[in-house]
Amino acid sequence: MELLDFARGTALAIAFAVFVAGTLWRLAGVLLLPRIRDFSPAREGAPPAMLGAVRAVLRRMWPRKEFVQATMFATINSYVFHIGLALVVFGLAPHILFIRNLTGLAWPALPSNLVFGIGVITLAALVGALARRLVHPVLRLLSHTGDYLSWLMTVLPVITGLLATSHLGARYETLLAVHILSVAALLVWFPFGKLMHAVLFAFSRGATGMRFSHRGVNV
Amino acid sequence: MSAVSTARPAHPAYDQQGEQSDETRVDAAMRSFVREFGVTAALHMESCVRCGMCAEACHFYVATGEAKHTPIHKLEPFRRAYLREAGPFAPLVRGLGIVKKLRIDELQKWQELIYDSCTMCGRCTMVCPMGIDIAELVKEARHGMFKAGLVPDRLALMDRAAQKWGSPATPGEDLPDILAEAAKQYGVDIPCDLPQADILVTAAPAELGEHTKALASAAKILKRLGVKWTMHQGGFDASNIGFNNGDLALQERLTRAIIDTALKIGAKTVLLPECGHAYGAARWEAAKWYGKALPVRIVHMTEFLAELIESKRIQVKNVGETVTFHDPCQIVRRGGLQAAPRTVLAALGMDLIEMKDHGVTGYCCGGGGGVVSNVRASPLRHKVFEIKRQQIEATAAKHFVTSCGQCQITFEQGAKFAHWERKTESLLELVADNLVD
Amino acid sequence: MPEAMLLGDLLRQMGISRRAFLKYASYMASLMALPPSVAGVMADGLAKARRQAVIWLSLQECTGCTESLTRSFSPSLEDLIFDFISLDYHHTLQAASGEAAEAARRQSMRENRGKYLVVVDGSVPTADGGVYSVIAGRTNMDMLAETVEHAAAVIAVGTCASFGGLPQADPNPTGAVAITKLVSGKPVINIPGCPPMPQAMAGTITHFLSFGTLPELDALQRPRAFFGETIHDRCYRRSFYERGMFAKSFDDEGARQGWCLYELGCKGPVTYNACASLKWNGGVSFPIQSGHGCIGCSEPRFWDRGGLYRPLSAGTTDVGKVIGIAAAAGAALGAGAAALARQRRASTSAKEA
Amino acid sequence: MEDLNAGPYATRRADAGSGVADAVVHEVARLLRRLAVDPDFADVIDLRSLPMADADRASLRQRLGDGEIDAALNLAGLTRIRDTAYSGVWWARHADADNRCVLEQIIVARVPELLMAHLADIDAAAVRLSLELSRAQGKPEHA
Repeated sequence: MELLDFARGTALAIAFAVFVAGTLWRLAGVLLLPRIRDFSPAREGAPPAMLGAVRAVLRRMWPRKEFVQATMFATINSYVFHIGLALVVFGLAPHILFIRNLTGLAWPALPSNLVFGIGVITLAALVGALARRLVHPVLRLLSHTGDYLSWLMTVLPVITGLLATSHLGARYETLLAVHILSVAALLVWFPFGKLMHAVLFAFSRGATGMRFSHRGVNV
Repeated sequence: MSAVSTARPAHPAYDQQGEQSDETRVDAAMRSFVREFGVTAALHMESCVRCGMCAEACHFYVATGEAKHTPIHKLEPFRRAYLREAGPFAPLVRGLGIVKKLRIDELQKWQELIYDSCTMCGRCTMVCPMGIDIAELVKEARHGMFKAGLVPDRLALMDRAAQKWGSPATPGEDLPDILAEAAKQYGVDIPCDLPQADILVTAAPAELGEHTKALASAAKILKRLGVKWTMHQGGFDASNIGFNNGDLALQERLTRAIIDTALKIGAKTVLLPECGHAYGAARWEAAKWYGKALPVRIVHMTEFLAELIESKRIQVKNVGETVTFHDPCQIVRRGGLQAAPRTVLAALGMDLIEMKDHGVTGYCCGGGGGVVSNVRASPLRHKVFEIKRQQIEATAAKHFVTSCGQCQITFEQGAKFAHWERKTESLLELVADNLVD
Repeated sequence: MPEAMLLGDLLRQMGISRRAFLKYASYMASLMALPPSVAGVMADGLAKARRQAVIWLSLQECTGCTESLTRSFSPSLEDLIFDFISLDYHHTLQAASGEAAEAARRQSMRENRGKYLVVVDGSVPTADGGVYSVIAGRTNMDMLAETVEHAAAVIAVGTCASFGGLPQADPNPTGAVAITKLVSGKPVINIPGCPPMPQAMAGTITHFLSFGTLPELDALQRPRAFFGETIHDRCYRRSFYERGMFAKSFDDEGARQGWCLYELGCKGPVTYNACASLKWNGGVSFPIQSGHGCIGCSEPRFWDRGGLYRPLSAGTTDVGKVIGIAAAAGAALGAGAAALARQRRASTSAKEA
Repeated sequence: MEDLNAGPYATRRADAGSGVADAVVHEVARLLRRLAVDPDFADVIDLRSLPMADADRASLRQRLGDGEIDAALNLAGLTRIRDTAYSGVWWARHADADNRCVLEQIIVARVPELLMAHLADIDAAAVRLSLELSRAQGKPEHA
């Protein structure tokens, strides 16, 4: 029981502190770098920069039709586990309670068994993603320890969560504690690895969106 | 294949200039790569999730299947340089040695990836789910490579020539003679060095060599307009080799030459020739050197022709036959002029059959960004050219037109190598040859 | 004093036949999930045992444990336990008081040296030399030490004695500690619960009397027969938990339908006790059945686990404050890093110019 | 006659029987066959630990039926032992002083142990009776 108390208490507090501090540190550290202005005249009829940015953020949610075929597996599989993770995290009743306790917001939950099913699919997709990263020559060349650690930090909460829900493998308080600790590990690692793309993706796409809407290109 | 300039153990081909020590080269590369690191470049360096999708868009990977051509991989050493020099955790990463320092052998090995197998065409930028503008980062990586004196010899040679003459192949002094000869050959007046004019016309290096017909075509159209224009020894080569090589000093000097000349002669417009990187260097980056909006309008030949036709200031005959168009990357994908050439071709009454991949996601000709000039990269370029050749063949169009001199050279060389009977026509010359009298 | 009579003979004089022993033993065996055939052996063991001297120390406690066991409002089968033991010392139940009570305690300890059972309820205050709970001028710590010295075994009854309970709740002014913290070299059985289940107390003592051994204990020295499974494992509302049907308030539609009380802070999943199977007040009900979540009273520090109505999946610290400070620190570090990068940038350009 | 079917731990859900009754009857049949070949055989099925819904208990009770004996034992609360329609199979319901059922058993034996007088009780009774006789006839007691 001590482990569960530690997990629900100190561990989460430290994890949130590191998560928030790290994320803002990295975000501020990037956004406060010098902003190189573009003095060239914009393309005639080009939308305002911010609109160009927002459009790019939304448009780049799905690959352009020319690339759908070539990136089919990566796109579909990634969306399976991204949407899966979202449904599990925001759909399971205990998770909603965790969020309510943190923020005061709450909403109706999905049936727990359904969420369990989604969790299993998410786990499968994540394993699929790792398999591809280990097999595909391009991904093997690109990947470094950070990528595999980010994968591990994402998959552990899913595994421990499924085990905790099915009360398998140990006493429940241990399973729940391990699950919470794995989430704490995810939060601590988040700002320092590529999980940060969950925050940076909008700024990154936006910057390119601005650069090219200035030139009259729908990037 | 160019011989390796200095004695090196059996290493993949790379060239080296200057007598800097390895450490100073690495330091120069790292610092100058990071020197003008803005928010956008930093955001892009921070956002890669190593998903590998950019490879699927890159013609070098698609043609060869080799993983090393993955666009984001071309930035690997520079990613480390960024993390150590400008990243938010730079002090930590440097202090704890989490990210290893750049090594000279890595930079040498990467020269081939940065120069030979990347045309900075930006097709990878169109697929990256994180919206990373990889082409721009490669250009900034070239700044570092240039400072480190690690540029392919052929490009370094052209760089030195441009520093001396203002153009890689033609000294400024020869401009009047070249123009005079072209004028005589094509029977059209090409003014040079007028003290005052409304439009300063600039050229691409090839147009000052064998392709002088382009100058004549431009002259014919401008004569029809009856505007006051001139070319000028002070600033005549717009293709800006510095932009391709990563030589920022030269890029600035060449750009200033053109803009200052325009201002000197009171020109309101600078007309860029049919050239891709000229558009990148002048249209989007000229103002950077002045730190404010420029009082002169910079327009590319393609959009100029479209404007003339739409405003009915020139009329063209109805050619009628089928045509397919190659979208030069810097003009369409990264320049935003997809509609202009199509307006012109429509006005010419030509039946446009688009290639499988066209417009902003069209494949690159494979020779841009200095690759066609970099002779050492020819074998790779020829292999990559096959993609474009097959797409053009598939349209079975009678005409094949594009609006960039570098692309034209690449297509001509590619056709020769592949024994392919396909003439590449210039949009400018097509218009000039079909002006209604 | 003549050799003490065997329980069987002693109780028969009071009109309790061996059949009653058998009924009691069958009931206890069933409670402790022992095979029915054990009842006979248990009954004979009880009959042959001598009346077990029990000294009940009530330290820093609320008498809830005694209330639960004696259950004065309705006699039950467990009450037979009082016929099997000789309760030589108990503040609330014994007639004697003052010096007479203490004399009775010391006499029983002398006579039954090495054989008597010490049952303790309430935690032991240790702050300021244990002055916060004193009996007959002696601190609980002294009395406990003296009493357990020659005891056969110690049974800590209730969460206070087992784990420190309410007195130990933060800030624990009296420095309350559990019995196991003070007693060593002596078998100690914890029967937590606030109050503990009467069947658990009676069952454990019966097991000790009839078999002469301690029942199987878990890591927290609790009899597995009663603390082997969680409330959640035996809860009749479990199917609603599986389907994710939770009551949102204590009298909404869900609550009336008897849905799971997870959202209202039920600690059933992490609490080991027999409430859901043996139920309270003679099998009438148990907290969840009467509509309130389990508060985890048989687990250590259940008072300090972040509120009884805070769901199990919610964090227990006030993260708001932490996030505020972290955000400021992060932003500052970021700004610092950016400034450092600008400065390095500037020095590069200066070097090149 | 209080309702024998009000088991001690009746669960609230009254959904249909869960099939436990069949299982128990099979077990009883097996034990009864054992008893048939071995008169000293005796075994007990504790119904409290089985997940029995009310419906299961009722159907079990109804299937075993009632026999000739209906014994009431006052042992710290009422215990009712009835034999069922199948001799050798007995149904025992133990209640406490408030008549709350604390234990229910199915006993398969020639006679439940509880009904048999215990040897120790018998010895004590014999001693007591002889004492009573001696008192009644005015003779001095002899050990």
